[in-house]
Amino acid sequence: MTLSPDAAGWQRRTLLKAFAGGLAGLSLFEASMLLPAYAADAAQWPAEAFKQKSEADALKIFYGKSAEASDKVNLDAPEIAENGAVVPIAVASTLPNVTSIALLVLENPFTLAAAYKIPEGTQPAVANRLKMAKTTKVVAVVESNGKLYTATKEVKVTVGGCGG
Amino acid sequence: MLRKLLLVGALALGAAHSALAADKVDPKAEFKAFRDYFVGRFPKVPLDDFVNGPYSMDAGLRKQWKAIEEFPPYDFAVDKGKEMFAKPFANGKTYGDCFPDKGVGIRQNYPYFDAKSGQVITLELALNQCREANGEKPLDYVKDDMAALTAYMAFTSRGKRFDIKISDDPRALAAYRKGEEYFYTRRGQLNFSCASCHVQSAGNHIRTEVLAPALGIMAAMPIYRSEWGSMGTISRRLVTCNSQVRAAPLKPQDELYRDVEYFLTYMGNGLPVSGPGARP
Amino acid sequence: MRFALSLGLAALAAGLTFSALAAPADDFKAAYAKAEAASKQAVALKTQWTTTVATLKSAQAAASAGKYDDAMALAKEAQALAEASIAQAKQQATAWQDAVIR
Amino acid sequence: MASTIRVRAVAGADTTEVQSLIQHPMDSGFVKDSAGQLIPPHHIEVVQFEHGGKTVFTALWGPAVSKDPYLKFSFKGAKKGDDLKVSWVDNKGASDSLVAKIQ
Repeated sequence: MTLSPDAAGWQRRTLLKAFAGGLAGLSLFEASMLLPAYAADAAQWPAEAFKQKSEADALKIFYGKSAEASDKVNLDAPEIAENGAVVPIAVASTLPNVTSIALLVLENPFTLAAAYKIPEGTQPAVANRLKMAKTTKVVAVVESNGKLYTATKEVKVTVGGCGG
Repeated sequence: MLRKLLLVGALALGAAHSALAADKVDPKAEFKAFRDYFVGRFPKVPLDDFVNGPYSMDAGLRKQWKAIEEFPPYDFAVDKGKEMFAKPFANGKTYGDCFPDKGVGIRQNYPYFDAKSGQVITLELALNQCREANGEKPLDYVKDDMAALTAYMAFTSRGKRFDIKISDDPRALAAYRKGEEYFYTRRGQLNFSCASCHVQSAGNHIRTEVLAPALGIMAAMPIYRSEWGSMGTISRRLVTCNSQVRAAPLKPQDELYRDVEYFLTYMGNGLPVSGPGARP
Repeated sequence: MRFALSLGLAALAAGLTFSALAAPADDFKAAYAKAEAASKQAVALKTQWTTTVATLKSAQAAASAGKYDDAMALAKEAQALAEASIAQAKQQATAWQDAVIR
Repeated sequence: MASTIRVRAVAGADTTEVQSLIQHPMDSGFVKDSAGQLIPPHHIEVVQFEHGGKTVFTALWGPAVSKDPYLKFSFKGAKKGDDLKVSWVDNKGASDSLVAKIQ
């Protein structure tokens, strides 16, 4: 967002904030009423996969198979990270029947950074922000029709995301 | 004894020097020269864009910033500040009661020179003065609650243009001059001044960081820095600037810090408030 | 210095009595006091360096650990740092004006 | 206290774009505190988004996701005024949830 000479943008944002504020008041009540029905289930967290230290092992444990590079996986990552603590990363794909997207940061202590389940009706695209300890290859993995496809990009990091 | 003599001598020297300098202070001319310098050096940067600091100078950084601004991490601070503003003190008064327009949309007028107390009043100082006047304990100046309050106040002032006044009061001129002196004085073992980084080296890279230009540098405050993983106030920024050049920082809101804020914000007059900001 | 050293050696030969150790401790104290005085002056001039503070601290720590050679060297370094910072402030008292954008 | 969850969900012609920001330290387990002690890992493990009784998006996160994590995705089949339910749980068992109205 730039500055507010763009009055419409400003107004939209202010409204959004007011809206978010209103919701915040509701949330506790709503939470106590509805929590059991839709609480995120920790049991589905793949602990073993998040412990792996290489691309091959992470893919093997998480998916049980290996992957091939594809130009239908689009990985948007900065060439030079402004700060390794917060690196915006986006993945999108034109592949059919995508069921999941995973992000691997190869030089991090643990390779698998995040994984997303994409049910039918949800677009095969996600944006998030990741930590990177040092200059590293980032691999986006897209699961399409049961097969894995990847795109890889190097991100230069000189201010690491794992320092003090 | 010798030490005392040296000290007195040095202080006298300093005093004589600023008195001498104060005679020829011309803030208006200096303001014009300051702005012309940056506009001349970065002809492709639109004037109002200087308030976006390093992001006005580097396309790669700007793209990451835009992504972060889609849902900026300072949102939490703005909301917290808003809540704090709404919540009365024990005596029933609120922060709003201490400020013109209930504290909404006034960031661009700070800091100002207060003729009554003869000193520069920054927004951070005014907030703690407000608390103390209402029987509350002052807040830590560098982060958390103070950052939340100033984030909210800046947010309600976005787009308003800075309008810092240096009156003809010789004390205001002296404060301006002291701030200017602080800005240009080299210090710390690295022998850097504020200007070494933010004037002479503005736009250059230190590792992957791009040094922000001094023009408009106060407009984005307070900031969420990824490096800190949290919000920081102007006080925090000045303290870290000092320690980065290995100079022992002054106390937050030390008179000199307030003077340098006065000088620098005046140099950015006419530029829009962009705070709270997100920075690497 | 050489005198202190030979005294130290003599003490070593004599089997390291407590009073023999007092000499390096006193030397250190004197050196530290000088460094501290310079450091205080730097603070008063608002020109203190963080490295001066850190070096003074290391000097104290070395002395507490009985490493007087290290402690002496650190105290002297701290004094040199403090004096350099004061010299910097004096030089900058007028030099800053050359940097002003005009 | 305000919720730890911020959501903006905007219905477009075909899909609804969802952006969220969650207040969480996301400690990696590799960073030391000021006393030199390692800060133990503390991170969100699962974030779930539901619409119309169906999970539309699930995030599985390790400690390499940034502090105050951000997400953006889009899904089909929602309209303005619908509820979007968001919930998270972290490795210490803490959790939060929120119902947002799609705009």
